[in-house]
Amino acid sequence: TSGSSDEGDSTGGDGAADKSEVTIAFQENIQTMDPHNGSAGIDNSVQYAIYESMFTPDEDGELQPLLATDYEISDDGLTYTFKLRDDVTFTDGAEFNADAVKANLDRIIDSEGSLNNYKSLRDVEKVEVADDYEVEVTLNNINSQFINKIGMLRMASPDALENDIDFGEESAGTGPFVLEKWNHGDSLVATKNEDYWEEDLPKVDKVTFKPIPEDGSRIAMLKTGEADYIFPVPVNDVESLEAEDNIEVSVVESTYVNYATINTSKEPFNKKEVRQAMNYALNQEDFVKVVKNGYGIVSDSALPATNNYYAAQEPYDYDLEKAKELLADAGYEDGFSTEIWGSDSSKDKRGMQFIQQQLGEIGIDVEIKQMERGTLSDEINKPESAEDSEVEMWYVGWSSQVGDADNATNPLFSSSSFPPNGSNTAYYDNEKADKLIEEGLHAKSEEEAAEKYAELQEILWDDAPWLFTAVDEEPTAMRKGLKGIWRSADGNFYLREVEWE
Amino acid sequence: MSETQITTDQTQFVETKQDSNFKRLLRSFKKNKLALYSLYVIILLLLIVIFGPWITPYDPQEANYDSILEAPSWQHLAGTDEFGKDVLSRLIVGARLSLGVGVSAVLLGAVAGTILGLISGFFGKWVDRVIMRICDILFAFPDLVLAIAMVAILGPGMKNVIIAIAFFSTPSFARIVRGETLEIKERLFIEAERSIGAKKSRIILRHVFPQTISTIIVYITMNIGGAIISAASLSFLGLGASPSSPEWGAMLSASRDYIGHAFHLIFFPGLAVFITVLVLNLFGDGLRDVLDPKTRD
Amino acid sequence: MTSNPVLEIKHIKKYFKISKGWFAEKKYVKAVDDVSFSIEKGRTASIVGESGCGKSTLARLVNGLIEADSGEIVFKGNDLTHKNEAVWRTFRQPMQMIFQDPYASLSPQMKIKDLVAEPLLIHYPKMSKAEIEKIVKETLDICGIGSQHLSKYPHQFSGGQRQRIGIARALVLRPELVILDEPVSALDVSVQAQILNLLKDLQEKFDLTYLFISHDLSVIDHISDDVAVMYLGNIVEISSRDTLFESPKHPYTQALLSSVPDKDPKLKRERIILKGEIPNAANPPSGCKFHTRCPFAMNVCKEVAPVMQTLDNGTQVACHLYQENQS
Amino acid sequence: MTGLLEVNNLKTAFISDDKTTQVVRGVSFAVNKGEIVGIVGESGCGKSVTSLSIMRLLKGTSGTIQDGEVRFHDQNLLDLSEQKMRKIRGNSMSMIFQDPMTSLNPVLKIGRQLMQGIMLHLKYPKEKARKYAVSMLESVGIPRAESIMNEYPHQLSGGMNQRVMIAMAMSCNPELLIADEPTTALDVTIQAQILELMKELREKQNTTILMITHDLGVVSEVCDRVIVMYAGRVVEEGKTAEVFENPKHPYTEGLIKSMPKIGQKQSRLYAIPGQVPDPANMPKGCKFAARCPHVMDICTEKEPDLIKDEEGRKHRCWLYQGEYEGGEKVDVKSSTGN
Amino acid sequence: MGRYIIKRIIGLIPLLLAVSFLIFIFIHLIPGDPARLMAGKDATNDEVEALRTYLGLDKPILEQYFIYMKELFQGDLGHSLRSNAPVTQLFGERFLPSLQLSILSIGWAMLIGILLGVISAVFRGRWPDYFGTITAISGISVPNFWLGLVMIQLFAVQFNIFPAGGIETWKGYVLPSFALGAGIMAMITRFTRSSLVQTLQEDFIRTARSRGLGERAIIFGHALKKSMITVLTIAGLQFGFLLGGSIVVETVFSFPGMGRLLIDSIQFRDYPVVQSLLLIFSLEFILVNLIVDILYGFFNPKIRYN
Ligand SMILES: Nc1ncnc2c1ncn2[C@@H]1O[C@H](COP(=O)(O)OP(=O)(O)OP(=O)(O)O)[C@@H](O)[C@H]1O
Ligand SMILES: Nc1ncnc2c1ncn2[C@@H]1O[C@H](COP(=O)(O)OP(=O)(O)OP(=O)(O)O)[C@@H](O)[C@H]1O
Ligand SMILES: [Mg+2]
Ligand SMILES: [Mg+2]
Repeated sequence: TSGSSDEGDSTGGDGAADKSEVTIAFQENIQTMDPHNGSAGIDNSVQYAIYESMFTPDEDGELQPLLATDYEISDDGLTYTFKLRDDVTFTDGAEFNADAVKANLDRIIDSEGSLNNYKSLRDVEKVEVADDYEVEVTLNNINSQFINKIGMLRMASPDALENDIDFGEESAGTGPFVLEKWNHGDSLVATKNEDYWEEDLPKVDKVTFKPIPEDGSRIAMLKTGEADYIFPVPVNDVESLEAEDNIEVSVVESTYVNYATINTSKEPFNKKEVRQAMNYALNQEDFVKVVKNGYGIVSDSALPATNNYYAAQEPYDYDLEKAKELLADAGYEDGFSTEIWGSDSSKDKRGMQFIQQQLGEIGIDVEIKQMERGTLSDEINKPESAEDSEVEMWYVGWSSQVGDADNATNPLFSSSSFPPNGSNTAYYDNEKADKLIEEGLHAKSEEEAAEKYAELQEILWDDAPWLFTAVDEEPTAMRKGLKGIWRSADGNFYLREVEWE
Repeated sequence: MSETQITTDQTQFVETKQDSNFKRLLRSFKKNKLALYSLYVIILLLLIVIFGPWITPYDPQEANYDSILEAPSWQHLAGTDEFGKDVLSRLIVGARLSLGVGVSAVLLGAVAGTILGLISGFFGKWVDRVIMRICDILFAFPDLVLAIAMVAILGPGMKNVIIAIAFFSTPSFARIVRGETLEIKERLFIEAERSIGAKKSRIILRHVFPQTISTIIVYITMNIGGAIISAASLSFLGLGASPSSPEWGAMLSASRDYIGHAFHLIFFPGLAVFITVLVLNLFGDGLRDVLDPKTRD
Repeated sequence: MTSNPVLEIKHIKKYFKISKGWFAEKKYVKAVDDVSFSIEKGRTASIVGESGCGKSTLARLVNGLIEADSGEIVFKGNDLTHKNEAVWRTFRQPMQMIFQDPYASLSPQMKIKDLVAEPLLIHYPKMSKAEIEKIVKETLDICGIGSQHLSKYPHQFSGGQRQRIGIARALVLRPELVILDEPVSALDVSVQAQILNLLKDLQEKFDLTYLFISHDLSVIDHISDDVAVMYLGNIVEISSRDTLFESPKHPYTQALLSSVPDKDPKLKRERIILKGEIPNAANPPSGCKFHTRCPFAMNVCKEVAPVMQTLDNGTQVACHLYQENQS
Repeated sequence: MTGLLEVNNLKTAFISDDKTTQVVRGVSFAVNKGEIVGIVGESGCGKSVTSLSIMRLLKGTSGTIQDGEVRFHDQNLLDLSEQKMRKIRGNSMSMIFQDPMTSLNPVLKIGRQLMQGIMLHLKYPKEKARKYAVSMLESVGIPRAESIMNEYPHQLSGGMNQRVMIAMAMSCNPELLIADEPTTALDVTIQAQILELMKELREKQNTTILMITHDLGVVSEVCDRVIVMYAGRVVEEGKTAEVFENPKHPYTEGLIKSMPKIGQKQSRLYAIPGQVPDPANMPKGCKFAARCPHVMDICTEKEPDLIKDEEGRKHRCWLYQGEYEGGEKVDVKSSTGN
Repeated sequence: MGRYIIKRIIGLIPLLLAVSFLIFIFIHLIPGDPARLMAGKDATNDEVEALRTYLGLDKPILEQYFIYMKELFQGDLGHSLRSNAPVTQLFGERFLPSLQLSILSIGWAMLIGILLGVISAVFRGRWPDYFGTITAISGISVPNFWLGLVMIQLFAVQFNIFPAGGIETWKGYVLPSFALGAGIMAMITRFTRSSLVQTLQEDFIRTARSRGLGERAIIFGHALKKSMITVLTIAGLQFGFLLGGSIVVETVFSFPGMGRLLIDSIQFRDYPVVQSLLLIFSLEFILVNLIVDILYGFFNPKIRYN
């Protein structure tokens, strides 16, 4: 490895020298600072520094109170009552209270979909102010995952919403930082909120967020001290970063499942044997080793182990004989040709090549078709039905919230989620699975939900609408001495308590 | 005088000593050492293109997960890639693809551009104005944007990459050929052709076009390099050849994930592109000195 | 003079637009400005004048390579004015042109035999290959190019030989009228003599009519029957050769004749050295265009352009000096 | 009367990668102070290369001077360093070229081009150089000289540009002016003006002029003496009138006869048959033998010497070699000269 | 001169109108749906539709074009679909860095290019010529992303002399401008060389020599000025391209310039941004060409506009 630049930090950027500032570099561009419209993970993470939600996950993925102190669910499971903190004001001077929460939720609901967060509130019937610091939200259907969704919505000052301020220019949240300057595409600077409601926080004066698309540059920036905290770190570079004295790499087991959907509505994939054969032919260990450079965990369910409702299944061992047998049973002893679609990222490129090589061993000739994301999304979503669908395999991944099993199954396996209505590109259509997804969502208790989801996972695993591969372990790297900033399994980072040691 | 005596002063015919273009080319290449050596390398490359699949030390597509990312050694002279494939073998096989993309894209662009340029230059007036304005617009578009859009519209794959690159090399050919045509059109022999009654189509095809050929050839050689690099850049942006194919640009773009710790992966394909493009350019440069000392654009 | 001219040019004009762009002031070069003359069959009519006076433009007008703005071109009784390419093409066989620069006027990438055969291919598409070859060989032979050179390219020949090829190319169609635009000015003296002799021989053999253009008075004197002198787009004097050289009338003709350096050093004549430069054709002087350099310029010359008139000795001249005499 | 310029046995060749072609093949002549000497000959016979060799201006071409000497004021120019040569060029020896349109820099103003040489050689400060340049322009008959200083060559006509060239060449009062076809690109009426101007220069400033041309008319018009070249050699030399009256060499004779003359009605012209031999492929013996009407056996075998006869004329032809046995052989003069 | 420029600019209006229409059609030809991309993979069709209506993308294409043009004539380049920021602001933020980078790249490329070109021409066929030619041609023979990556590895990571990305200090411009300028330098070297070689063979150079001028005066005083005409045209054209940003180099160096804005916007099918940017680029390109034409006249007295 090339570890000769250890002393590099002496000349490095201000980040290393100035202990009151933190620079965070990541891949994606920040798209919007509208607290209700963030879609990419990065938008959410950056916004959490400025806008807070009623609840926030801890490092174990458990929800902890933030702007709310507690919540209750009515016996019929339809009404949620949130108790709010009473000592919080927005940075524009407005008070945080039940009215503020209602204003925020109403804005999202009224958008009917034009705001990204609308998805979280699909089932909401009404929002009512019960008290100065108490809000009641009524659903029209029981939703076992609801708290995970509403709890994470960011709150902005009702005055700001009223005045329709430009969130790209100014901010009005309750968070530890205030938007200072956003240079689209270059950097976003947030400075300390002097009146933050929690004593002693925040501990740094300034946080700079920088989109750095090129992996190599991002890593170089960390090495030279231009950045203090970077992600994603390409798995191939972990080793060289670990070799540096003043850099620390932490690895988080994520909720990001890698897989390739298999279009079950199409010949020959409508035969379960074929799909299983493909799974037997894929060496998941090698997948982790080659594609993920060791940073991944072999999938043994459609859900990642980090999901609260995960249930492990009997793995598909790497067994070429069995795979060939199954193929022969299905009438494809000579294999067949197919196509795999995927994005144009180098990560996906590698994954698809691996699949191509592995399936080649049992005579399945895979052609790789990489598409630019807009085109790809068009190709996937243009067909209105399973019959019209053209996708055969799609190499992709899915990341959901730790506590949200519905989001990790419904858009992917429910027969109502065929494109363009969702991401079920396997066109997986199983009544029993549909029913279990439904029941899991509307379960009245955790236990019931867990039970339903476990059963669902068993069916999914056996039916193999996917080529299962692995769940990512995501490395993140930072300068030594940085504390209080962490990444969750679902890919967000939280920096309320960030500080230099 | 019934029989006019016609003077035929052909006592001796002097052969003026200008020889054919080809002889001049050879002679002048002997003087231009760079162009000569480039020609040798190009010939070598062509041999690799032709015989590539039979001279690889390993199967270029065979993955070996036990020896991934190995540094260059006697076993693997250029190391192995992320799937344990032999990089040298892939480079050898990939020569065909990379040069193929470059050559076919440029040829395609040259044909289209030449036709447009001839028409534009010869007919002038509004035809010229329309064609040249379109070329201007295409010029003003950033190349890669155009290519990205083309690939997005046409779909991924080598064929479409070729079309995209051809598409944006067309206007420059059109301009070059138009410029030449404008100049040739004013030459006396074109007027002489008109005065013997030759039709426009004949003049363009038989008299103007042959005059532009040497410029076009020079420009083609000089553009192949650029096209190879464009293809590599497209691969870099994820829009090139099928990722598993050993096309050099695809190899380069895949290797950037390993730049920190498997330098050979980016170095060797880069070197292959560099040498190829360099010799093509040097050769083109030499060719231009011989065939067309006055190329401007 | 017989009454049956092969070619008749009446008041022909050609102005070239030189301003570019949409809003710019329109400017013209009056390259040929109201020129009339005619040529009788079998004779050589010459046009002499200095660079830029419009000789080549006139030749190209006559040959239909450019279209006249106004005036008439009558060839063998056919009015060819404002006719399109297709009509002209039918008259290209009897009317041929030979150019000044023999190298530049031969398409460089064609072999001699193809060059000479091309006119035949165009005008007689049905002619057999063998026949074409026969005519080509014959014509080249007459022009002094042996058949051993058929497969060579123009660059392999010397200037004089190239001009012979050019001549062969024109003659292969057996034309009646040949327009020669400075056919010998690019050649060396000794070669020039060869070509001039050849032209004379061919004229006799094929009964050709020549429109001969040159700036070299000694060549003109040698070859012409009739001579027209041009100055800045106008013909200022037309006369038979002998009359012109013996008694030039127009002051410009006189100056031109006296400017020719004499080959005989003993014969020192009094020269008329003109003042100043040839004016710009885009911005010609008013009145008589020659008045700025004319040693006899009068006031009227600055204002009124003289008209052409015939003197007693048959000379036509456009000059105020003679206008007075007449009126 | 000693020669201002003496060229002895000058040999210049062009070297391409595979062969060396001698195009000036032992040229010798002398020019006396105050004389106008003409060099005539067909295109390609080496006239320009001779003049360029004298000025040592072959740089930028593949030409090299192989042998001989160029004595100017008894100093062999070929021995001088480039630096010293530069002091002579444009100063005591200057040159004008055939095409005034291409021989002036199209992107520099006339004034600047003129002043460069004046400031360089006469060491005048800028203002003075400017005034002097204007006066030079006036002296060659250029109207509104002041404003012409600020114009570009393309704004002037050919005749004007040639005058600018002459002004430029004359600005440092050269003793020798080499004019390489100074009027070929010009019209007859303008040519007459320029020739008049050159004669004037000689009269007023006693400038020595070496006039290179292929136009016999020009030679007879202005030159005192004429040198006839053929295929890289001098074939005849003598007083202009004498040579024209009584040409000795058949080539000279042919040349004079083949020119059409005004007022001399000939139905056919005399034409020297054939062409000039290719310099890369010179025949043995007399280079003119193949075209010569008087060719003898010896002509194709051995080249005649350039000899000087009693009348002081020089010629290179076997026809006279016997006659003038005692004649001085100019060729063999050793390079130390007289 | 002034009239000429005004005339040229007026002449641009129909051209730009045509360009705007072509661009509009062109980017809508590219498959992809901004609403779908913004809504995310887990959005239902109804949500996507709602978003599309909200963004005004449900209207017929021609109507969208007329709306866009109407706003354009009022000086409004539209708002980003994605971040809702005005395009003028996005453009403003990126313009300066791109301009600075362009000037720097062109600057050093011209300086070195002309120098190398002169050396090559003067020592034609000898080793300085070979050196110049190889150096120059190397510049266009490497993909510039490769050059960029290798330079980052070398100068940022190994030696830590220059930053790997960002433009907080002037140092941030060094590597990108090198990567961008290399190709242009090559071009300029070659054009300088061939043009100078040609110029040095012209008659007027011989005239200058015949007047006793030294070689330096001849090359710099006489020949180069004429050759500059070609070089300038090339440089101008390249400058026009550069102003549009370089997608690849900007990506490699995380440079906040036009190229990255463009590619990001294309990826999200952010139509107003892409549209306006492409229109601006065309305008810039045309203007740069106009300026080159004018400078051309300055260097070439034969083409003086009046
Ligand atoms: N195509 C053209 N466009 C504009 N001006 C032209 C064109 N052709 C000729 N001219 C102008 O018309 C005038 C006459 O030109 P022409 O070539 O007929 O002269 P010429 O007598 O043949 O001269 P030369 O002896 O130099 O051949 C010149 O001023 C020339 O610049
Ligand atoms: N730069 C050069 N490179 C190679 N050969 C040359 C060069 N210049 C002249 N020559 C050759 O040298 C010979 C003499 O040329 P030169 O220019 O002296 O002829 P000239 O007598 O001046 O003819 P002209 O009357 O055409 O000017 C010719 O054969 C010519 O081809
Ligand atoms: Mg003419
Ligand atoms: Mg000469």
